[in-house]
Amino acid sequence: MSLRAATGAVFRREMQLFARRKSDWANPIVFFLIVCSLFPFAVGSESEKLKLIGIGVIFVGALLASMLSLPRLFEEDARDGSLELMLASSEPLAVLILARITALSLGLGAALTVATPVFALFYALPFDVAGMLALSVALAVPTLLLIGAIAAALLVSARGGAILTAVLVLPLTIPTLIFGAGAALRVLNGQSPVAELALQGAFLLLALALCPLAAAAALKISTD
Amino acid sequence: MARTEQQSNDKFAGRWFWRYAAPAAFYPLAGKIEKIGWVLAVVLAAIGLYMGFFVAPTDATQGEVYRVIFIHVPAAWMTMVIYLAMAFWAGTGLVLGTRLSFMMSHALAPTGAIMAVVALWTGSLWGRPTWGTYWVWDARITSTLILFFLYVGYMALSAAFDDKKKGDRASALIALVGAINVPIIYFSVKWWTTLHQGSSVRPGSSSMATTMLWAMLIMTFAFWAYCVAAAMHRLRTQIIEREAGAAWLDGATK
Amino acid sequence: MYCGYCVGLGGLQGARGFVNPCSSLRLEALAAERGGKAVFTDVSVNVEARTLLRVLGPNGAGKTTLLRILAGLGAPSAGSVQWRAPDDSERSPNEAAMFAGHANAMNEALTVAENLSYAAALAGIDCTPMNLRRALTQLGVEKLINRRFGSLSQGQRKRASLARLLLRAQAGERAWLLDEPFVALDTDTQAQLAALIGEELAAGAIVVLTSHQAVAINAPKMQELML
Amino acid sequence: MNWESWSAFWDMGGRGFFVWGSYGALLIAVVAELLSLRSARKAAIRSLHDDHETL
Repeated sequence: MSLRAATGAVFRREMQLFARRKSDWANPIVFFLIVCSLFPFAVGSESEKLKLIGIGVIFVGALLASMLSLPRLFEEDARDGSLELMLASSEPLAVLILARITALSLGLGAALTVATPVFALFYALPFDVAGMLALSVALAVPTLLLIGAIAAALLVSARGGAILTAVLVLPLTIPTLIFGAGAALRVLNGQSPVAELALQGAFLLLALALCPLAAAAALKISTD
Repeated sequence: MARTEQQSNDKFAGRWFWRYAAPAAFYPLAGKIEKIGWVLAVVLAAIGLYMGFFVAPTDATQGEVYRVIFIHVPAAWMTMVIYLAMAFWAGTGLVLGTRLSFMMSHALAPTGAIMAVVALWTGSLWGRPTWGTYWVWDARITSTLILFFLYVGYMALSAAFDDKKKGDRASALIALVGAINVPIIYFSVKWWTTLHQGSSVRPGSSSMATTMLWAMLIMTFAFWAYCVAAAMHRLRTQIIEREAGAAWLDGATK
Repeated sequence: MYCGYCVGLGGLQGARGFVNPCSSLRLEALAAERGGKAVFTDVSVNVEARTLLRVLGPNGAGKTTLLRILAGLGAPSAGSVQWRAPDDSERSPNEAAMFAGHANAMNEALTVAENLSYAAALAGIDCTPMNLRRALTQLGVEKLINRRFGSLSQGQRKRASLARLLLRAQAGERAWLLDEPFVALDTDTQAQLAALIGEELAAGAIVVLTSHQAVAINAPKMQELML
Repeated sequence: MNWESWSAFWDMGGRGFFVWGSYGALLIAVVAELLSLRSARKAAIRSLHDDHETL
C-alpha cells in the first residue's frame, strides 16, 4: 500500500516538474532541432544525399537529446537534498527509480517522438519512413534512459559528470542505435522492419528488468 | 571494512583463497608470479618471433604481411580475456567485499586497453594491403573498438572519485554492466554488418600451415605471460599505495 | 483555523488509531569510515524515549556521518544500530526516524504542499491535507502552502522545510535526526524550533541533534555523545 | 631460411611498412607501459617513505 503511495508520489512529482518547467522538454527538442539542422550544412543540400544520412542523424540526435536529460534524474535532487528522501525510504529503491524513469520516458519520449517526423521532413524522408523513425525513437528513449540511469546514478558524487556520462553511456547504446535506425532503414528500402522492432522491444524488456536494479546499486554506492 | 575482512579471514581460516585475499599475504606471491611472467614472456616471445619470421613460410595468398597476425591475434584475444578477468574480479569484489579483488581489476584495465589499441592498430595495418582499406566496420573490429571505450570508461570512472572505495565499487559495477553488454553489442554489430555490406570483406580464414599456427600459439602464451606480469606489477604498486602505514610494507619495499 | 473538509479528514485520521512511538535506540560498537580511513570507532550508546541526544565533537569527527547512519542513509563499517518500538520489535530507520540534513530537500519548481506530500509519501507517512496545514501553521507559514518553493525567502524556506518533521499524524511518533538545525535561523525561529523539539520529546520521541549553537531546549532527559 | 638477405628481411616482400609499423607500434606500447609501471612504482614508494618521515 505504501509502496503504491511512494511510487505514485515519485511518478507524480516527475510529471509535475515536467509540466512546471518548460525547459525540461523544450531544451532537448531545441537541441535536437539544432543538431538535425547542422548536418546539411556539412554534407550538402541534395535531397538524395540527405535521405541517406537523415535516419542516422535524427536517431543520433534523439539519443544525444535524451542523454542531456540524464542529470535531471538524480543530480538535481542530490543538490537540493531531496535525493535523500528517496534513499531513506523503506520502499525498494529500484522500484522508485523505475517509476521515475517511466515518468521521464513518457514526458521526454513523447516530446522527441512528436518532433521526429517533423525533422524527418528536413531530410526529405517519405512519410512511412518518418513514422517508423518516430516509433523507433519512442521505443529507444526508455531504453536509453534506463541504461543512462546507471551512469547518472554512479556519477552523482563524482567529478566531471557530464562528459564521463557520455563516455560511459554512449558505447552501451550502440545496439539500440543499430536496430532503432535499422527499422527505419528497412522501411526506406521497402523491406519489413518487424525483426528490428522485435529486437528493440527485447532490449527494452531486458533494460527494464536489469537497469533499475543496477541503478539502485549504483546510487547506493555513490551516496554511501 | 578492514574489520569485516579480518573477520571473514578468521572464519575461513585455512582456505587458500581467503588467506591470499589479504594484500599482505598476496604481495610476495604476486612478486613471484610477476618474475615468472617476465621470464616466460621474454623466452616465449623470442621463440615465437623466431618461428614467426624464420620458420613459418610465406603465405600463399597474403604474402609476407600475414606475419602481423602473430601479434594481432594474441592482442585481440588478450583484450577480450582481460576484460572478462576484470569483470570477474569486479564482481568478486562487489560480492565478497575483498579489497584485493578491486585492486586486481584496476591492475588489469590499463593492460587490457593497451592490448585493444595494439589489436586495432595492427589490424588496420594488416587490413590495408589485404582488404585495401585501413578500417572496416566489421563485427570483430568494431567490438574491439567498443571494448576499448569500455576500458577507458572504467578507468575514467574509478579516477573520478576522491574516495577510493567508492571508485572501486562504482567502476566494478560499470565493468559488470559492460560485460553483460559486450555480447549484445557483438551480435548487434554482426547483424548490422551483414545488413549493410554482406560478406564481401571478411578476415581471411584460409588454412594455415602448422608452423604458422605454432608461432601464433607461442606468441599468444608470450602475451599471456606479459599481461600477467604487468598486472601483477601494477597490483603490487597499488598495494603499496593503499596499504601505506602498514608495518609489513616497510620491510617489503626496502 | 482549519477548513471544514480538513477537519473531516482529521477525524478519520484520529479514528485510525494510535501509532506507537519509537521507544529506544541502541548503538553497539558502531564504527564508520570515509575513503578507507576511520572517522569514529566503537561508539556505543543506549537512548530511551523522551531523550535528547546531543552529538558533540569537532569538525570532521563524523557527526553528520553518524546521523546519516542512524537514518539508514549510510552503512557503518562495523557495529549495529537498532531502533525498537515499545513492544521491543525492531523497526527500520525509515519507519523510526526522520532525518533533516543541511539541504532543504525541497525542489524549487514545486509548491510547498507538493514538496511536503512527496516527502511524506516516501517516508511512509499518510499525509492528510489537515496534517500538512497543521504542520505549516505550527511554523507560522500556512499562507505559503501553495507557493512555489523557489519563490520563498531564505527564512521562509527553512520554516517550510522544517514542516516536514511535523507531518506525522501524531506528535512523538518518530524520532528526529537533526543535523545542525539551528544554522541560518533567526532567533525567533530558533526559539520556535527549540520549543517544537521540546514538545516532541515530551510526547515521547527521541531527538538526536548535532549543533554548534547553544540553544536551550526543554528536554525531559538529556544525553551527550562525544565523538 | 625465409630470407636471402637482411634487406629482404626488412623489405618483407614489399610490405615492410605494414609489418614493421605493426611490430613497431607493439614495441612502443610495451616500452611505454613498462616505463609507466616503473614510474608509478617509484612514486608509490617515494610517497610511502615520505609519509613515514612526516609522521
